[in-house]
Amino acid sequence: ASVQENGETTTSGDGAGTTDGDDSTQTETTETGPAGTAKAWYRLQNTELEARKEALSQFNADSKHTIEGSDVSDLKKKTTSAIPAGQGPHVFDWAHDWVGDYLQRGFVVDRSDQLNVDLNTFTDAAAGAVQFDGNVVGLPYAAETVSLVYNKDMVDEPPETVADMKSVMKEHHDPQNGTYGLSYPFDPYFVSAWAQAFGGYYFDPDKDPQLGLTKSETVKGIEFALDNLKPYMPKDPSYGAQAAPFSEGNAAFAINGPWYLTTLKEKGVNFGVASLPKLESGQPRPLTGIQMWYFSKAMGEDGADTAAAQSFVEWYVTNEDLLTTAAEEHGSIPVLESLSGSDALPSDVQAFSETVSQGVPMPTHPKMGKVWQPLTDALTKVYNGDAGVEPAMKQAEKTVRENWE
Amino acid sequence: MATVTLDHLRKEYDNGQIVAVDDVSLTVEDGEFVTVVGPSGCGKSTTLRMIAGLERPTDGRIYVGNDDVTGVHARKRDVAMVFQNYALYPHKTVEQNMAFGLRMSTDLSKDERRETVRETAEMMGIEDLLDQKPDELSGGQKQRVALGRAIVRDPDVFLFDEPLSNLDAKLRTTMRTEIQRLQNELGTTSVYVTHDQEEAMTMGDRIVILNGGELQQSGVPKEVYNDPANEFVGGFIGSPSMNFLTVTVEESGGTTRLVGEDGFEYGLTDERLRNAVRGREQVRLGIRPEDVRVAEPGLDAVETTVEVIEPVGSDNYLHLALGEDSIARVASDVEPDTGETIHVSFDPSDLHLFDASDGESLLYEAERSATPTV
Amino acid sequence: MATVTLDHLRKEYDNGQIVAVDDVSLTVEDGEFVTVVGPSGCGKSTTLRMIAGLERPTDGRIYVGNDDVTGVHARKRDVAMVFQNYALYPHKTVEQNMAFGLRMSTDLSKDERRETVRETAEMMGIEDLLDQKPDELSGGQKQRVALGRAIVRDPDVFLFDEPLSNLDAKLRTTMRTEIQRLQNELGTTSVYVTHDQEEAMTMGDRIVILNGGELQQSGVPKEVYNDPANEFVGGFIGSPSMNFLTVTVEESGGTTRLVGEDGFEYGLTDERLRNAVRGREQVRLGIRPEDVRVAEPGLDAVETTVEVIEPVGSDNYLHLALGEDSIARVASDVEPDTGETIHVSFDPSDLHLFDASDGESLLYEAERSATPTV
Amino acid sequence: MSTVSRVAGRVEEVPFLEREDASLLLVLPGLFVFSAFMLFPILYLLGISFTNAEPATLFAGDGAMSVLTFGEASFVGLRNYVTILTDPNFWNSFGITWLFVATSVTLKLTLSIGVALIVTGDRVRGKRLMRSLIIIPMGLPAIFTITVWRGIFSSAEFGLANQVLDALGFASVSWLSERWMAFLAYNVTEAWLAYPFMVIITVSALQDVPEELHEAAKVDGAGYLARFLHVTLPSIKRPVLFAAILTAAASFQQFLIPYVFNQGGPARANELMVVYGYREAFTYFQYGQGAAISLVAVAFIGAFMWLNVKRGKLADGVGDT
Amino acid sequence: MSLLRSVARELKNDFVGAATTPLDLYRELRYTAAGVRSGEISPMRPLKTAGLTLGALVAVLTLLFPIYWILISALSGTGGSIHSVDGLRLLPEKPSLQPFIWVIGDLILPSYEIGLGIPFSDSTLVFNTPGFELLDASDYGVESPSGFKKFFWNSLMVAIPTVILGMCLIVPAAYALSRREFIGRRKILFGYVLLTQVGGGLGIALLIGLYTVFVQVGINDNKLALSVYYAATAVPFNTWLLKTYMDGIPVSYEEAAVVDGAPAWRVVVEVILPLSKAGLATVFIFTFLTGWTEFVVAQTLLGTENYTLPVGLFSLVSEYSVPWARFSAFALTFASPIMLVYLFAQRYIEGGLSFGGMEG
Ligand SMILES: Nc1ncnc2c1ncn2[C@@H]1O[C@H](COP(=O)(O)OP(=O)(O)OP(=O)(O)O)[C@@H](O)[C@H]1O
Ligand SMILES: Nc1ncnc2c1ncn2[C@@H]1O[C@H](COP(=O)(O)OP(=O)(O)OP(=O)(O)O)[C@@H](O)[C@H]1O
Ligand SMILES: [Mg+2]
Ligand SMILES: [Mg+2]
Repeated sequence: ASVQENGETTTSGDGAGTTDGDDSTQTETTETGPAGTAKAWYRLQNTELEARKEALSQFNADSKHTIEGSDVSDLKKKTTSAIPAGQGPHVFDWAHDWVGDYLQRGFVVDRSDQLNVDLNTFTDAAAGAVQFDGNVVGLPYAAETVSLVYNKDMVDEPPETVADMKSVMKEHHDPQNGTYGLSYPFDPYFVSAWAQAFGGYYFDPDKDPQLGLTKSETVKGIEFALDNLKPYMPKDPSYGAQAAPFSEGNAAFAINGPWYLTTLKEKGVNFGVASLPKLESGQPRPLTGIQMWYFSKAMGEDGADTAAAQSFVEWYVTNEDLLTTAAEEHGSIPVLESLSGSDALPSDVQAFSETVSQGVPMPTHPKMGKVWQPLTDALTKVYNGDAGVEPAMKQAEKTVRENWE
Repeated sequence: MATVTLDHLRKEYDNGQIVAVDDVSLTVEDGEFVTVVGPSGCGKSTTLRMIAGLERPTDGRIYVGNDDVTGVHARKRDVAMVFQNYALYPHKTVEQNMAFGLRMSTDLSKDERRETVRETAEMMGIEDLLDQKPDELSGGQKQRVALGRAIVRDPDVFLFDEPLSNLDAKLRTTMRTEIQRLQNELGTTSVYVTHDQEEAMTMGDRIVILNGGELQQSGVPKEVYNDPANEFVGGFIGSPSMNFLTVTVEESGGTTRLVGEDGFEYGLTDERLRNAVRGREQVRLGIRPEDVRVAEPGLDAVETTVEVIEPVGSDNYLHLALGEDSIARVASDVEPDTGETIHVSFDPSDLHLFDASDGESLLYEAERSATPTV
Repeated sequence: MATVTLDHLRKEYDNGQIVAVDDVSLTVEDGEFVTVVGPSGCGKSTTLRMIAGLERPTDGRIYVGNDDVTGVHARKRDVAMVFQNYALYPHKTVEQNMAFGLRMSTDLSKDERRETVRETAEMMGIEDLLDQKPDELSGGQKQRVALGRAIVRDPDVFLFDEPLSNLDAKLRTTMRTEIQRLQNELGTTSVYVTHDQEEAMTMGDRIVILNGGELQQSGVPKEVYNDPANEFVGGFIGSPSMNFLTVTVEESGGTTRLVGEDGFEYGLTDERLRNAVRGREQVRLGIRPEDVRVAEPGLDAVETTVEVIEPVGSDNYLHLALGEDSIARVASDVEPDTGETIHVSFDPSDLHLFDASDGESLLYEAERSATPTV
Repeated sequence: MSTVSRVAGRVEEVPFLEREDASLLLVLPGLFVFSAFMLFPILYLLGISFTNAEPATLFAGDGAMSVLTFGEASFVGLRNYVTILTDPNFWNSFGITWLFVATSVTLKLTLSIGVALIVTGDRVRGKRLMRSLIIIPMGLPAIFTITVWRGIFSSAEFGLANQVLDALGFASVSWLSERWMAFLAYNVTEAWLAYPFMVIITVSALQDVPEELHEAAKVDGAGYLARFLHVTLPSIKRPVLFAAILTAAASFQQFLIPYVFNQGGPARANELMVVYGYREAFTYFQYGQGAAISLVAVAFIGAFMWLNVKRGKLADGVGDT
Repeated sequence: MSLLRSVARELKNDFVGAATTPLDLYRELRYTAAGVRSGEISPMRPLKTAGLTLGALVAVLTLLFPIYWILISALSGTGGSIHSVDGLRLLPEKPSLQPFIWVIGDLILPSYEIGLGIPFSDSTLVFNTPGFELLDASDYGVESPSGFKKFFWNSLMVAIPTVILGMCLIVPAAYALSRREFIGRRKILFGYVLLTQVGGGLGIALLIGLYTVFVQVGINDNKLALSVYYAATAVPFNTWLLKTYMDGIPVSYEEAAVVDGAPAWRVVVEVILPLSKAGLATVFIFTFLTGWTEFVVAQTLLGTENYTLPVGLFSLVSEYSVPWARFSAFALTFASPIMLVYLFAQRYIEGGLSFGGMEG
């Protein structure tokens, strides 16, 4: 039994009351079987939270099932401790990079046999992202990646090439007076576009070697970013420090994800989104994340609650209205084949969507988990100028290998 | 009301390394006011605390009335104690302070308690202070409240542990009279500890002198003053202290002479004194300052010089070059110059003689066999 | 060595709400030992602390020698002070305690300091304690160290703030003598504050009495005792206190009679006294306990009853039913019963007369105009 | 001294409150609850440290109970300890941790005593209000303040620290990417976090310094500095020493500052012990090893406290009988 | 009861004291001014006082600058940030109280209908309590205010049992350790001193073990259980602290009570506890703070509905963006009660921390 049953969740308060009346009229989910109750966890920005609540109450109203949603801070820690203790949710919402690791730990379960949704309804990248070793551990609903954001008050046209971009940045970069060329958090995820631009990669289970940190292409990509972008950025590579100048209207460009747009709107920055600028050779290929609903361990057994959770997820990921609204309001990039790339989407989203299509989904393999930290360390080091790219990557690779053992 | 009997009381501390009280026996009669006096650390407080039940005797027994209370818990003994630092509860008002004992040890109703407290407060002249906190009181007022707190309970026995030593000189004399007046009025058996011999002398029906945990003497103040059992008592009681001289006994023919260092010579004529020193080589001669008389040069007179003259208003103290430091108390109009040679004499009946080694009185022994004290 | 002069000194606290010292002027001669006495809160400590430089006078000036030190910081004045609670540095050994002042105020080398400290310690008889911490010392030893710490610096002026009040009665007398001996030896100008009038009387070359922040009288102890400037001084100096009676002056023909409440009647014959009371309705009559003599019934004798008799060994105190509480100090062999009617008489020269309203002495005035004090 | 003995040497009797040994019963509930919550986890940690637990094994198996029996992790003996003790990173972390303890405690002491002296100064008006104001940091959750300080020490030109430097005419500093600058930043933040507690203790101690001692020293000719050295410091030594030991233990276990600032960077150079353990346990998923590190840290800090408490006689000053 | 009354009285005194402080200051100023004019007081003195006060003020302000900085960002109408490119700014940009209003939300006391049945009759007296509208957040453009009030309530529900339980565990133990001699007393004391700090940094791996146990016992996501945990962690330090304080209470008070006939428990209740007021206040604040500011364990154990303030504070932060204005406003609002409590309990805490029994 769960203690949470006693307490009402944020949304079900009103939802439960209104369900009775509408129940008979709206029966989209045509399953048989008893009504179930399931917990859903997510971690969202304030603005998105409203929409999520809205969606939940809509589902609860339309379905005989009840989904109790909670916005959980530090989802990783909570899932790590709660799921093994049997206290976890039925489904939770996060990017796909936990797939392999969580599957291995037994935190999530394969439901490929029970699915009512064909994976082909999603983009290939999205469909691939929710699987590991043939197990389908969840369903995707959005993609995210970083792309170029420009300040329309400072830049007339988004640059086509890195060279164009550089000249604009040069023009605006003046730290003494508090203006910068570029706002760009410097960590493995953000930098991946360049690291992989020349054919390099961090980690790819299908390649040999799996670890590509020291491959000359990777090194070259990182060096490219250092040479061409770093000179126009604030000195602090951390997200907060990098995000600030652009969001205050003091930088010409930012490279950031859709979540950033909320802040920009709040602060009233006149911005535009474009795909990443082109290179003379190669092309920026950022890592992309797929937002998905995971099937947690609690769905390992079939039952009313599992059915509730599954029907909710299936409803959610295929609901075009919902996803379109999300795209319009929060810059969420749909991965439904039917919506992806659609002209109906706002231009920002289209731009992101385009970048996504150039990108590479993050690896889901559990080994990837041990790559991030050494790589971050290495990037910080090279950003600070404490080491050359090559030795830093060598060191990182060594550490990763040790940790893999 | 009750007698208090201490029967071979002994108290050791630190596993016997410190003997605070050593074989003290004493009976305090019903209604008697006994003062216990002695130098610091002599075991006065320890004795008192054993009577109160705050310390458990290592050996010996304590009786209150006819009951053996040795093993009885402090709160079950019907005694009241006044502490040196008053120990008034700082968070309670005077009234609450006084009522606390009643609340704890009687079944009185709230109103009865209030009534009783009010009566006692009137008796102590502190009825105006009842609503104040101890912090707001002066030293004398605190002392009164502390007394009131003890009195209000109407206990079998009062115990006082140096209750006046935190007051200034003037206030001390006032409070002394007050306590005596109260005790006369109430007639409660009382044990009063002090290190001030004057306080002990003036207040006690009987005075008990302790030293090094041992009882030295007990008796009516005047008797103790006039006939100290040993050198310690002689020196301790009386202010300024008794003067002591170590003298050699020289018997030749029918005369006995006491010869001191600085040319001191004194012939004993009194038979009692001569008997006392007979057969001894050295004795300690004691003489009280007020018994040293400035005299004309003469047979009995001893010649000496005045080292310092100390006027105390009513009298003058002459520090004489006899023994270590001898003092003569003389009237305030006797004013020799410093360094002047004068003659002093003393009455044989004022002389005290002590054993040179153990300090026991040579005269007291004789007397005690005749009329035993306590 | 230096004289200390206080010139119309005034100290206010709490922005003028409390006047602790009020217009005190005083000169302490070079090498003189002046005791300052008064009841608690009369401003003794404040005065002393102003001399030390620990408080800054609100008004008036202080001179040490010929220098105006009013605005000089305490540490620049060459004075040493002995505190009531000794104020020994608890974490320093006795030696370090004594050497601290030397370290701070002289250029002596370490060895010289050590030497000086050792000499002083020998003088004080504490050379064995040099390596101990204050915690390990008894009260008397602490007091000695505190004195030593002051002496070792060989200052211009010694200041003592009730240095003996934490010691027990016996130790107090011993230390008293010791301090006097030292001062005689060193001859340093000293100001000694105490609330104990006996201490003040015996120790001081001159005694200063304060009350309510105001200087009441200053003079040689004996003079002050014999000729108090006002009722306060009369009552404060001397133990037991002077007895006071409010009496009506009845002049009829050539005789002047003082008539009190309880049938008290006393005829004035002395011309000086008669002049003093002339034209007044009421006066306060003061008489010291030792001046009250038990007499045969007779013309001058006053009849009264004995309320309490208090033996103090050397004397007896008779509490008489005269005025509020009158005491007669009589020899220890005069032992009337409680309640007995006796007759007492007094010598006209022992009488003190004070103004009934402001307490000023009626006799002192006259005399002062002849021989002004300070 | 004899607080205990005096009441203790006192008479017996019935109700259990008056029995000396029965007084143990008054202490037991607290001891029990504390042990239940603190000792159990330590034992659990001890167990894990002898296994090769990692998320995949620790949480495998059925039922939550299996977590407590370490899932499918297997016993590896002392291997984790050996691994740690032969890891150069561990020794780096060990060294930097003690260095951090030393420097931060010194800084904290200096700062707190200085501030305490200021807010108890004779001539300072409004001391009480100042004292209430300066403890505000105590009321904020540490993680919040640390996040804020992370912003202050941003290496960017517009980090607050850099702006101050700029205003003073200095060049800006890459705080968190230079080892010793980062270390300095840790120290400053740690000192700022800890000063309210230390100041309160020091202020209390200062108020207990007998005024008479100061006066005696003044009359003895001592100036402000001499009085501070010879009177104030020795008088407040014990409480302040006690606070210093407590705060040293806190420094030793500091996790959030290095973690939030730069994960013990740059490049693991400033990885304090707890961060090191965390990194092993959570970034590399070596629970067994992480547990072993935590325990080694606990052992060290325990030994440190034990030594100080013994040497400073902190436990007996109070109850010595 | 009398304890409460005395607390109330102390509070009143404090208020009066606080209120008369300016008056005293004024009096001092006037007195000094008069003194200076008449030449009795050298003008250097007030100048020195003013200078030193100013110096102290500068020191205090420097120390508090980070707080001020947070405050600026909390008052910023543009979302605020601790990273500001526009140079050192001492005043908020477009100052606005909106973030604070967002934190506090509506303060509306709805009107209630109270029916009082009159005995022996059928009629009922009906009262309508007036509704109070102290603050309507939407008037200030705040549409969905923060969950502060809910978190606040949760925090109270955690902190109050923590304090109650903590006191129940600490006070008797401190008394026994201070006044009684029993087997293991010194060992326990020693252990407590040792354990006052060890444990805090045991790390998060511990937490998983702890959590598992909580789940086993079925008390996870339970505020009361969390309180028990907090109380437990507060035991060693506070027991030790209180014991040290109690050591400083003269034994003679107890002896007086015993001689007055009071049984042991009454001695404790009537004498020891009232005299330990300062120590109790300090321990009270420290145990309260334990529950009030702890973040990591609360976050692990509690579900969304039971979030306490610190967890609530951190739920404002998402992976990438920190709404600084709201975040800061929330944090400051969160810290303010502690500041107030301290302002009034200052005297006690400073007294309670003085380690009376620690002789040097
Ligand atoms: N709790 C104790 N532990 C060890 N020794 C003690 C204790 N209490 C008293 N003593 C010792 O017992 C002796 C007698 O002490 P007590 O307090 O009875 O002396 P006192 O006559 O009251 O002295 P004072 O006049 O200083 O109060 C002293 O030597 C003292 O050191
Ligand atoms: N710092 C102060 N602030 C306010 N009033 C003070 C201060 N110091 C002394 N007083 C007041 O000044 C008056 C004189 O105090 P002082 O200490 O000089 O008295 P005293 O004669 O030394 O008394 P005691 O014999 O008790 O030591 C008292 O009324 C006292 O309350
Ligand atoms: Mg005693
Ligand atoms: Mg004084």
